[in-house]
Amino acid sequence: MIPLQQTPTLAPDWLALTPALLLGVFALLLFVFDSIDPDESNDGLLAGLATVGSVSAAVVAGVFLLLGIGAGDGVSLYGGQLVVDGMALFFMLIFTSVASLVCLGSIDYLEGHDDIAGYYSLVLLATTGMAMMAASNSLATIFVSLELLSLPSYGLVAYLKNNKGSVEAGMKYFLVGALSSAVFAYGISLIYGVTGSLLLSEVAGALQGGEVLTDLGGIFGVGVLMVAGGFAFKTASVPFHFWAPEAYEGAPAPVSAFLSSASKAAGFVVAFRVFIVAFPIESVAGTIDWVLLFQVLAVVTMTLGNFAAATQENVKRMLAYSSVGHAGYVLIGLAALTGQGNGEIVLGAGMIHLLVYGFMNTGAFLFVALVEYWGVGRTFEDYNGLATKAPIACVAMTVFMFSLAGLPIGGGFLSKYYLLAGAVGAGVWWLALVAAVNSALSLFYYSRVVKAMWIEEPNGNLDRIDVRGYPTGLYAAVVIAAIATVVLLPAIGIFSGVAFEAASAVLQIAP
Amino acid sequence: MAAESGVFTFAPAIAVLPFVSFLVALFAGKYMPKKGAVAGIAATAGSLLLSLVMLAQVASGHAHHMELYTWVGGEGVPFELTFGILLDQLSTLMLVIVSTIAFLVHVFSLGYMNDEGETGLPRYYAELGLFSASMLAFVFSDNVLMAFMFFELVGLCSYLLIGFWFRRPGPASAAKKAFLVTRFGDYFFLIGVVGIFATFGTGTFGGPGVEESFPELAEAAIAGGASVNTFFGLSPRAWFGVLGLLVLGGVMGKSAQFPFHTWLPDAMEGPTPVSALIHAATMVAAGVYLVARMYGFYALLPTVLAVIAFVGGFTALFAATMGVVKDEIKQVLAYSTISQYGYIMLALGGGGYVAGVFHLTTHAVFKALLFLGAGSVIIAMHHNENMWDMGGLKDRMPVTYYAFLSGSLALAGIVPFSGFWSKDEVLYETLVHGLGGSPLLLAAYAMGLLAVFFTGFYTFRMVLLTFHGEPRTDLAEDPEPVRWNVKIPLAILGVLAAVIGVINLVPVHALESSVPEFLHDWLYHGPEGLNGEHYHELITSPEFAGYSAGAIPGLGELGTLFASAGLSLAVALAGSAVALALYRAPAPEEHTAKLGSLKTLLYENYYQDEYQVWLAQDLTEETVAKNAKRFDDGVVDGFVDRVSDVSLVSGHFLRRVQTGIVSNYAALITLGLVVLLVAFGIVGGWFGGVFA
Amino acid sequence: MMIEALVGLCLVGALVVFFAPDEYAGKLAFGWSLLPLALSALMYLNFDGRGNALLGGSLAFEEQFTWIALGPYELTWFMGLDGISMPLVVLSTLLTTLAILSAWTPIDERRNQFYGLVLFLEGSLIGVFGALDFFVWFVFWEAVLIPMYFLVGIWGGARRKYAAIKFFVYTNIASLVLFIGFFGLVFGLGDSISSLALPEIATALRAGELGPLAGGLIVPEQLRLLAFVAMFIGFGVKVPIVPFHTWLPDAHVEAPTPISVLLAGVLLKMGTYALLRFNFTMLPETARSLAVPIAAVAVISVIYGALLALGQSDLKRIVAYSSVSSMGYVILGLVAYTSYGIGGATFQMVSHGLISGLMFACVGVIYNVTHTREVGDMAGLADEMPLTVGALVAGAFAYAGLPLMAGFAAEFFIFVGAFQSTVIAGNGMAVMTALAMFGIVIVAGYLLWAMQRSLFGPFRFDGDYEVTRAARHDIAPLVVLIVVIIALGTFPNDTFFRMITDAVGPLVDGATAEAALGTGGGSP
Amino acid sequence: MAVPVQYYLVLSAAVFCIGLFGILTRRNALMFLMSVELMLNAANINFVAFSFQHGNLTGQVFSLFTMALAAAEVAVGIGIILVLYRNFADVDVTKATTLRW
Amino acid sequence: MTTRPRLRKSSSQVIGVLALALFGVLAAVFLTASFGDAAGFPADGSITAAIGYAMFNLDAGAFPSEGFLVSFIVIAVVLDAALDVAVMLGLREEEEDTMASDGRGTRGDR
Repeated sequence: MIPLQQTPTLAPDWLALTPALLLGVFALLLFVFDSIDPDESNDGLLAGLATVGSVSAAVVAGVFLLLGIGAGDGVSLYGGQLVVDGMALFFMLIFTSVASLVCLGSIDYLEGHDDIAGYYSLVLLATTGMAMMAASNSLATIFVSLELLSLPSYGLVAYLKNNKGSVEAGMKYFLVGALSSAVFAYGISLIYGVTGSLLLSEVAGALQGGEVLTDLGGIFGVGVLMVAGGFAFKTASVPFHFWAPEAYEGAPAPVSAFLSSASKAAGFVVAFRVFIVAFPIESVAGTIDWVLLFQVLAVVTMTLGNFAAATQENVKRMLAYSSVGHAGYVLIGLAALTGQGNGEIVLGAGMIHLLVYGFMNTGAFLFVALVEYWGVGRTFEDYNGLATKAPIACVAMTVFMFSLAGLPIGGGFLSKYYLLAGAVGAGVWWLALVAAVNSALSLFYYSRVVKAMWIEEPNGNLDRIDVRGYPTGLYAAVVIAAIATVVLLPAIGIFSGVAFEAASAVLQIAP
Repeated sequence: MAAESGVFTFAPAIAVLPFVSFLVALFAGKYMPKKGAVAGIAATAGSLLLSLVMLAQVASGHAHHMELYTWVGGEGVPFELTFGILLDQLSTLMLVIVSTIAFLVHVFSLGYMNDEGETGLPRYYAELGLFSASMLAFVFSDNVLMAFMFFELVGLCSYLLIGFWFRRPGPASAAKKAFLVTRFGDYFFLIGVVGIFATFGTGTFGGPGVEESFPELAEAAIAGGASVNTFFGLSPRAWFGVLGLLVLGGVMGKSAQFPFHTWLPDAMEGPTPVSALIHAATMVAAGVYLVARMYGFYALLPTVLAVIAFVGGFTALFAATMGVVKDEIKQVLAYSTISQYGYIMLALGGGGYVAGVFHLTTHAVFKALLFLGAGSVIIAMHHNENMWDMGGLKDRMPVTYYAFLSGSLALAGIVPFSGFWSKDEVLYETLVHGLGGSPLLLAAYAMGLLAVFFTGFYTFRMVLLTFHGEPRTDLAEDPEPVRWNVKIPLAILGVLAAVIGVINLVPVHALESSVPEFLHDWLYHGPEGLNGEHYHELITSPEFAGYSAGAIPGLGELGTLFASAGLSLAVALAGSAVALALYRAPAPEEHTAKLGSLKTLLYENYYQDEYQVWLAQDLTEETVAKNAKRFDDGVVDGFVDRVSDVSLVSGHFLRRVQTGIVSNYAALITLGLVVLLVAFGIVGGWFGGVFA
Repeated sequence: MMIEALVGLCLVGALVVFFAPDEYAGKLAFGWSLLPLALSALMYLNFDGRGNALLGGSLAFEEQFTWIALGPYELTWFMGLDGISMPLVVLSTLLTTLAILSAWTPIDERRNQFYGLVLFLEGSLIGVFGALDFFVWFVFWEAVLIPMYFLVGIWGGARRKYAAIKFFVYTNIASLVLFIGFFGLVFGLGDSISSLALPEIATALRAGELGPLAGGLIVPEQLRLLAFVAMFIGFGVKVPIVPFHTWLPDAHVEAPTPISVLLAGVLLKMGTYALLRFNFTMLPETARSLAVPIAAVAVISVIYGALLALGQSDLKRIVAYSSVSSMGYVILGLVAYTSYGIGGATFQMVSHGLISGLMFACVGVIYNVTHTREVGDMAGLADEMPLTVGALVAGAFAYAGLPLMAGFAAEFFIFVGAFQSTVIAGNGMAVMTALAMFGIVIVAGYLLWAMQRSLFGPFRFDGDYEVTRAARHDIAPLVVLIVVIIALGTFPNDTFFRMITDAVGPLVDGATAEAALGTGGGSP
Repeated sequence: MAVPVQYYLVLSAAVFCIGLFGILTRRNALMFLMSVELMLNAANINFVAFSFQHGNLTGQVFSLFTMALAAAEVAVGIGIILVLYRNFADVDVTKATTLRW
Repeated sequence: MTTRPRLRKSSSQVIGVLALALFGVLAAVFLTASFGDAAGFPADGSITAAIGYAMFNLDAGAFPSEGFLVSFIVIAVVLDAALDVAVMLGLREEEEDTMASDGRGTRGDR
């Protein structure tokens, strides 16, 4: 139970959406810039604008979150189409933090490219889409916001339009995405067919009692599975994950960071909300036991992601697969909502993991961006002896890798073990065991990066670093991400409390 | 009390003094004139003096016990483990023996080591000092744990001193073997110690002022007067028997009893003074001393006593036969040592507590003498130990010869040298108790008696080959002279070997009771529970060992005594006579060939080393350990590596699913969706009961 | 704030040294490491804890304040020492200082990183022994892996990468397993605990508060068993017990010697320490019901480990496998549930830490000079390096359980405690003890065998290096260790054993027939 | 009165699967795009049919959004196909396989 | 590039069976479901007008519907974004990046 404290309110209500609005405004501002002066080449100004936009949104989201705005049932807006509650703000914080880092890191990465304004406006538009997803409380807004995230993402992946890899990645991402959104839309139509509504709370209301499901259980089940497919696409979960390794590898590294951290989190926030709020497991378990579904998906996803990651030669692709693996971990957040134990622990753990993941994974991809910037190569061997040239960045990368692997050098340690604890508490200890095996395997391949950087001898390909120098923006982004990752170990309490509260709030909304 | 404990407060110094000499020699030895020898001599002289003082104190009727300090204690543990000193008749006697020999060996070492220009002398004297300290501490230990600890420490010193010449492969190997074989025995001993503490909650031997000692508790338990923890549902008597046998493991290891005797001949690789001190007079005696120390416990257990006696008798004979064919002087002495400790075991097992201690005393003297004499010869022969290269040394080194002869006569058991008296008593005690109704003891006696023959033979073979006849090499023609520091110890010991028997002239006492049996009286007046009288009661009590003294039919007690003495003397003389007959010649021949295949068997020591080496090396190390290693590398670790291989291979397979062709992805997505739909459809009953 | 200061000193030192100039790093690290050493010595002298930390004892240097929450469970920063952890803290600080000193010679590149990581490792180790909240403890427990990975991976031998990753992944998966097991217990306790403070959990578990997990899917008995097994395996890997030991020889052989010193000296103790704190303190009933398999595992570890050591020809491997063997004694002592048994096991942790540290340090000094550890590659080193060889002989005999050295004391306590234990019906523990004790013969066998071949005999060396005497700063750690080992073996009670038995007392009360010893047992 | 809703559903399923069939078998990116449009329209059929079934307009309104989205998707899709053609000189989706495994 | 793709082109038509299978599953589900009678829309009232009201969350339509104001605004932005993407991708850059032949190198290889 959330203590009935005086929660601060905003007047008017829609101010609660400030983070999303800020992002949208800045995105459009950049859009306008782009339209007025397409040849504007003041990269710093554009990047600064985008960074300021996302940072300010992050600050607002963080302040709202800590002030407790929307604690409890949240601020419901526009007839229930949107809700700004703890979970929404928490995820907005994740999205905007990642976006800030990505914008900061892109300054150097995009050096010499055309259409910088377009890039930043797409990043901010996609972030806006995510923020809207976090606040969406209706399948309609979810679908539309999800597309607001997807379409700019396709463009971002293909941003290096003269680079075969980037274009191919964009093409694959787009095609799989289009297929997925068709499936998603079809699923929504079936849900609508069964319940007659798109609002999550009304869907749940229609399901209550279970009369509808006796007649229309099959249709509902197909709908739920298809909706789950849509989320699986966004979160890069099996079997809709196929785009992920390619897209993350081919895309510009900051975009990979953005997609694998923020976009994944966006997929999860809607999945959390839809399944918990709209399809309460008590009502639907007889028809479609989505907890079981997510257990299956979690096991397959984490196993596939981690095992495939273990045999990669390319660091970026390894990170891509590991990102699939992490999707599997977070799926535990849904898979362990068995009604046993403390649901808020496992759901909150999933949220916290996504938060920490936002920093550590973004940081890792930005480090890859740094290496791509230097042009020393992409395989593990190419990373050999990197620490001799760039010790600070390598310390940061080590922090990311070990934190991703769940060693206590960053917040990833706590969040991963929170997840495991939650799984055990829910009685799905076997799921925890599978996660444990995967986690140990992940330590193997993450430490390969560390080994290359610190233990191996340099290959002689590092001279290029001297040529290109040390880019300030990327360095700053990487170091900030590392500091955040490390600080989140002792200071996770700042966010874990609100995460657990938000989780229990969402869980208690369910009838 | 205050006055006497005033003297006794110096008791720890008996061990501490040599320990200090160890430290001095170790850290400052190389700066000292005699490389630490002076410190050692001073320390052991001090120990000897103090031991004598203690002996005198005890003689005045004041056995003493004191707790030194608590090793482990306090509220947290169920029983304390302490260090303490027990000064009674037995231990003070042994202290005097040990410190005497140690002192003399230190002096002798000046000649054997310093004068020979050996390097590493500080190490030598340090180790010698540590040994003396440990041995003395072992002797005055008041409980079995402390005894075990110093028992192990003397083992360490033995290892170090055998391996003193570590540059040569032989000593290094012999040292290892000595430690390992005794360690194997100590394994059982340690179980026994642990068992004693677990059973009784105390390991004290007893003594004045000691409330509880385990022999007393055991006695009470068998008598039904106390309850103790026995294990495995055994009766107290049976369980104590197990404990006794376990402790016996250590005894047999240290005292080189069959089948743990194999290390001792090898240990002759060490410097000869070391052989004299450690491997003849003192450390090897530690085993049998331990039996004597806890005789109150063994006397309760007839089975164990029989085992002790039989092992002793067998070892006495077995080792003596091997001594017959040896070519090297120290080898003969080594087998002789094994054989003689067999006698002591025989005595203790046969109920002859006093006899055992008596032979322990005399043997310490004459065997130390023989070793030192051999050392003198070895100096003279430039470290050639082969007796066939000697001959005729009698005239060139008379002091050594006469001293050696005195020791040899004692060893052979020729009246009136000390060995006669003690060996005779050993055999007599065994005989009477055997006649009292124990065929096993009689068998042991028979073996002991037979061994007397071989003892006489190999002793005089050794003397004759070494000192008599014509010199067989140039070296023997002109041996290196030895100095006072060799001669004085030999002289002292030579005299002692001849006369020390007076301390217990049993047959004489039987004839003329005014001739005292000093040792008998001495030991019978020990503190309560630790004296010979008490032991005798236990031995003869039907509730415990249940021995009874018998006599040769028709001869009576006195007749049996003299018959036994006469018999053993006759056998000894017979053995000596055969040796004289064979080797008296100026240029004696090797007669071993006449033994035929027996010769090989004896030369190879009954293949005892072979099977033990096979056990330790071929079986344990080469077979078991190597296979364990193979198993561990291949199976246990192999499993770990396979797991990692399988993970990587399956990872390789999984990544192949990602073909790079987007159509395939669409197909796989569709496939996944269809599979999920069908699976959950069936579970959820979506198909209108079609599959239900 | 003493423990915090201790950990903080190490971590700050790590940072300082990490950024210090390479050539001064060794001296700086040594100097700095004297601070925690002095502080821990001060703490040892002022130690005022009583009883067991988990079972209502009064803690020394206690500190507790809230940190974060995991759902309904509060996680607190909770530090404190009792008689079990205090000796281990002293062990950690002492061995770290000596390891740093012994690293001066062999470590000749990236010194600042090396010493920085060593100090980081020290801080983590102290944290492991000081922490009394599960998550805080677990943070330190896992944090230990990070410096170890680098220390083995960067400065190790030829197969260092393989060894480092094997160690890393193997022990990590063990941690995951134990974590799952432990949290099964936490959730089984449900509302009866409100934090993850270990004393609270231990008390609740011993009070029988354990309920079913997952709505009755797993009943308390099963849960207890499953959790016990999971934690036993998890900690057992660290110990290591057979058959989870194979990472150890690889890690030991490849690690630079100063790290082997710490690995064998302190890291393995984490496993046994945790076994004592978790399995044997929290689930005594389960431990007793599983006494037969546990004791069997202990005996197998002792004998099999010793046999494996006998089969090796690399000096470091020999010592590594003998660690497996020695740690088997600890398990045997723990399962005995007698004050001598558990106390001896704890004492063995300290004593084995010192002795194996000494052995590794000696092997390291030899390796510095000869660049080989193969027994067959050398002979008769005693003449060339008398002090080192002397120390090695001392270490070997300490290992082989020579009285008046720490190893004998510890092993004797274990033997006495295990022999009289009644956890297995029909004096089964006595048989197990007797079997395990055979290890003292094998250990003497392989150590003497190795010494005979490599140290004694005529001098022979099949290498290109000139065999010279070791530097003074190489010898100093050996001397210090020998002195400490003898001090501990001669005065076990006055050094550590009294505080240990005080702390293990609550664990064994009424647990055995000790009190019922017919004779009342010993002096009052 | 009218056609049972199942008929619409089966129709939409058929359209959906035809679209899917196109995706699975066509290699031309434009055909791929068209197939996706078919699938989205299958959803629209459902929305409209269910809207009638439930007697509320939610489905109808939403189908408008779906159409708008389809348009947006096509815009993006065409752009991507354009750059695909520029880089690979082909619009065969199975040709671009530089990234795999 | 030495390994052939798992699904060969010649078999791509066969893959279409999956679509058929999906249809089978969907049809099986749909045809076994039992809907009640359709509520339908009364003849009086403008559906088109109601749709318009629903788009702007105006509660004035003749038929019930949820509000879609948010979706409406968001879709507007989506269309903007699509435009942005299309323009960005469609524009031909003046200076051509020379790409590494394997297509994997990005800017780093320049």
